[in-house]
Amino acid sequence: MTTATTPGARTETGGYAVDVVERSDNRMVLSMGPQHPSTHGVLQVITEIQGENITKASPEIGYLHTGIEKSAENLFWSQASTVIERMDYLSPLTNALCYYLAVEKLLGIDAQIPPRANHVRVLLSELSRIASHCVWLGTGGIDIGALTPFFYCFDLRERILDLFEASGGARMHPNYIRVGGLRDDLPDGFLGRLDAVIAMYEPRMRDLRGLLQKNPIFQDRTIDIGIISAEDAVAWSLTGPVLRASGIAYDVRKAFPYSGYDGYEFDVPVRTEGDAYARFLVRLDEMDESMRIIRQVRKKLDAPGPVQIPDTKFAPPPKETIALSMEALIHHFKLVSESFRVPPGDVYQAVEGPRGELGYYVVSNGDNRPWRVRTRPPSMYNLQVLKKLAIGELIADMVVMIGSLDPVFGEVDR
Amino acid sequence: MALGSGGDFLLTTVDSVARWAQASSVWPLTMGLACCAIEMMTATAPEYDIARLGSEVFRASPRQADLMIVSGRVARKMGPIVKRLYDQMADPKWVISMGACASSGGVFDNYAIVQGVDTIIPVDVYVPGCPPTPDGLLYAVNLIQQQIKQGGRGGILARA
Amino acid sequence: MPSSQAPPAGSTALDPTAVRPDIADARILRVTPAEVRATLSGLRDDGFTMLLDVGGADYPGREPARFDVVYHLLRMPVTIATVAEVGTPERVRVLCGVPENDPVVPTVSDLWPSADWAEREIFDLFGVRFDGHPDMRRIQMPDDWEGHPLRKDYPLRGVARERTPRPSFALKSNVGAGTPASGKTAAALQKQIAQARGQAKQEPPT
Amino acid sequence: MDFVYIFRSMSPYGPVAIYLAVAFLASLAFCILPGLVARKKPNPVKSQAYECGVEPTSDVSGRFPVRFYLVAMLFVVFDVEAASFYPWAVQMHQLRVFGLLEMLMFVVVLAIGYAYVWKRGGFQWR
Repeated sequence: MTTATTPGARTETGGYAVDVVERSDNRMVLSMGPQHPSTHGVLQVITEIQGENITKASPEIGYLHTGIEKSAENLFWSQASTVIERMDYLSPLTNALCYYLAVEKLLGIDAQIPPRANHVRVLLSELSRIASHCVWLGTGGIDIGALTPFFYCFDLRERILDLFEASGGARMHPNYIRVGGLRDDLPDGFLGRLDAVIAMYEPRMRDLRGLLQKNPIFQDRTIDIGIISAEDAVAWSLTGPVLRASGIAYDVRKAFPYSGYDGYEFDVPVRTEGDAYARFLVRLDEMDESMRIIRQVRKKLDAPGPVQIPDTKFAPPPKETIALSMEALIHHFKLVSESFRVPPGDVYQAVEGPRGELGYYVVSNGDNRPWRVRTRPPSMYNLQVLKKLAIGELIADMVVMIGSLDPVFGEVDR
Repeated sequence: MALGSGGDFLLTTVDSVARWAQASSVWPLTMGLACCAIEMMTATAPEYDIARLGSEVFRASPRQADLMIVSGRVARKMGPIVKRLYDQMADPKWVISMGACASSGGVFDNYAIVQGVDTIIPVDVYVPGCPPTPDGLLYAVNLIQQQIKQGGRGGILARA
Repeated sequence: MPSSQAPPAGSTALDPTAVRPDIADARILRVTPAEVRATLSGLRDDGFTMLLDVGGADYPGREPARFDVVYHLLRMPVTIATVAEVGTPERVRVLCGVPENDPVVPTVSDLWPSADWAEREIFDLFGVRFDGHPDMRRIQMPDDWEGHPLRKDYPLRGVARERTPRPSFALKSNVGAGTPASGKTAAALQKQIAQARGQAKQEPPT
Repeated sequence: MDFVYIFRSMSPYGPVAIYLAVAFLASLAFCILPGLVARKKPNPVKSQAYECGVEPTSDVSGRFPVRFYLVAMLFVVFDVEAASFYPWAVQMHQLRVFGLLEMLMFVVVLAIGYAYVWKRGGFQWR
């Protein structure tokens, strides 16, 4: 029975008919659809299965397309970070940081960012990397049936979100990074709470490793599942933990250091097997490396210092000076009403996000709004390799593969 | 529930017992869309623990769920699917529109986002915030429970 | 938030991609659709094994080629490599100008399988067709969607809702939205960058 | 306290029969009553098959590979085996060595079947 409806055409009841492929022997076309407990978001994988084996898998994305890049083109330069932060909602600060680094490069003030601002930016990036890996480990464990790590991970993430709330004001999208540095300095009780998180991290990580790392069931379900060779990883342009689990140690923090990352010593965890278990180990080691960086940043945060470039043409003047000096008031009003202008040009700025190389290709034509903000979405390319990996595997293994690739659909669908 | 005069039996209407049972086990449907889905998951995590309200069982299929939490922005491609899931849920059913994007399109006033999920399906409780804190979601589930107990939809005759 | 339904009127959408030599973030090549495949396969054999991203951009005013298809390449070892062997890989940015009347570019999804979805997205959001692509259909928008949303002449709030009035309280920006800085402002901006960069004298680009 | 008297006259299996009858009737009630009492609100989409929110892609009447039934049969066999441990476990002390040996024989017989299926690849899905 072949029904060659055009793929995705709307049917009369308003649903979406998918392309029903030729059915020779007892194959079945199944839509692991947008609403599915273990697709880590709104992913639809149209799988042609023979019993439990998958013979053809074609992921369909776009179910969370938010038109973020179009919205960014209609907002001021500093307003655009509101929508851009909502792209990768597991590590919003990494998105904002990458976008603002690109804008600062266009403005030519990237060398002037005060050191304390860079330290806090590195601290926030590493904290959001740990928080994002916690969500991945929690939900990935549930896919395999391990419920306990979910509670351990989200409790650790809760402590980190408290830090974001204390510094930036909001748990998930604090909008704390601005052009030229930060919105304002860290609150005074912040460093004490940071020490509490650093102290709590080590025992919690030992529990998490104890729960899963040598667990035979977990190992059976993840070893030799979704093997990606180094050559395939480069051909499918995978980056981040997925690439490093296949043996190539490409980390943007080492290759193109930004925000003072070359000042910290940390190493890049690499494995060569390239299967789901290797990706699991790489991400766990990466969380330890992030904590190592956080300890080094913690020492540097004691010294007070400015967190914003003094040039009030780009960064709003401190609130208390507005009532005093006429010029500060004018600058403040000009920035709020029509924002600053960025000289024309285009730039590609990359940052090492939890999912891989997150890049922003920002184009400006001298206007007070970005002309084009193109995002290089690491999780879209990491997810695309599912087409090749899922052939011949069991459906249960495909769920493990999706979890190990760690896609975030705000970023895949933009 | 009025205490019986005999003292040893509780006399109450069957309807309020049904409403008490329905209110204390409002099972949500796993339909996480965007950032609010992460806050919904955090609501089930130990810190906020939606299990205290009896709603920690997130059913994957709409047939077994009676509360749909639209958590996140609804894209135009996802709209018909949300409508279809709502139709396939068994009555009586309730809807929480979690977050600004689900309630009104939020910061995304553009071509790709449905400007408020109430243009597609009837909504019972709107939760403000972008994303709302898990406390906001717990309070929304409380409001749903109050709606059930105070005689809205539900009860033994399941007036839809 | 300034209301800008129509594209910035009268903006001489100058080609910003060739103005800033001072941002040395990648080697930039400008090609035409005819030679894009040759350049890219040449670069691939030359060692640029990873096609990081294929992006699109729309410059409505620009005469020879309205659209830009931007290929980001990265030199990456193909075998097991440590951090030292990866070192600081070289980046290349290939800009392929595409005319407005027949926006067709040969596909590179056979050279790099990762280009498949990226090219589908550019077709979906910009309307630039890639001939030779195995599965040329929309990826982000529903399949029966008309128009290509990321084009500058596509209204922000979609065709259907374009005429709905913006809320009256929306701030009317007092600056002609989208007119690029010119004359004294442009000079001031450049002087500011020069001063920011600490270079004594920098001749502002025209 | 005349209730006790009635039970003594019934056969020892009386309470078991009552227990099974009540269990059966209760479960029957739970299945039938909601269908009768609840208010029906059919709509065309609700009657269609649920498939993750999209149109059902293929009718479910296709043929299933035999492996599904093989796995089901194996489960039934070993589930019944596990269930039959319970009565033995309750009376384990009274039965002492004789019960233990009897149970071991029971397990060994089933283990031979288990080994045979394992070698023939009944558990391998591929």
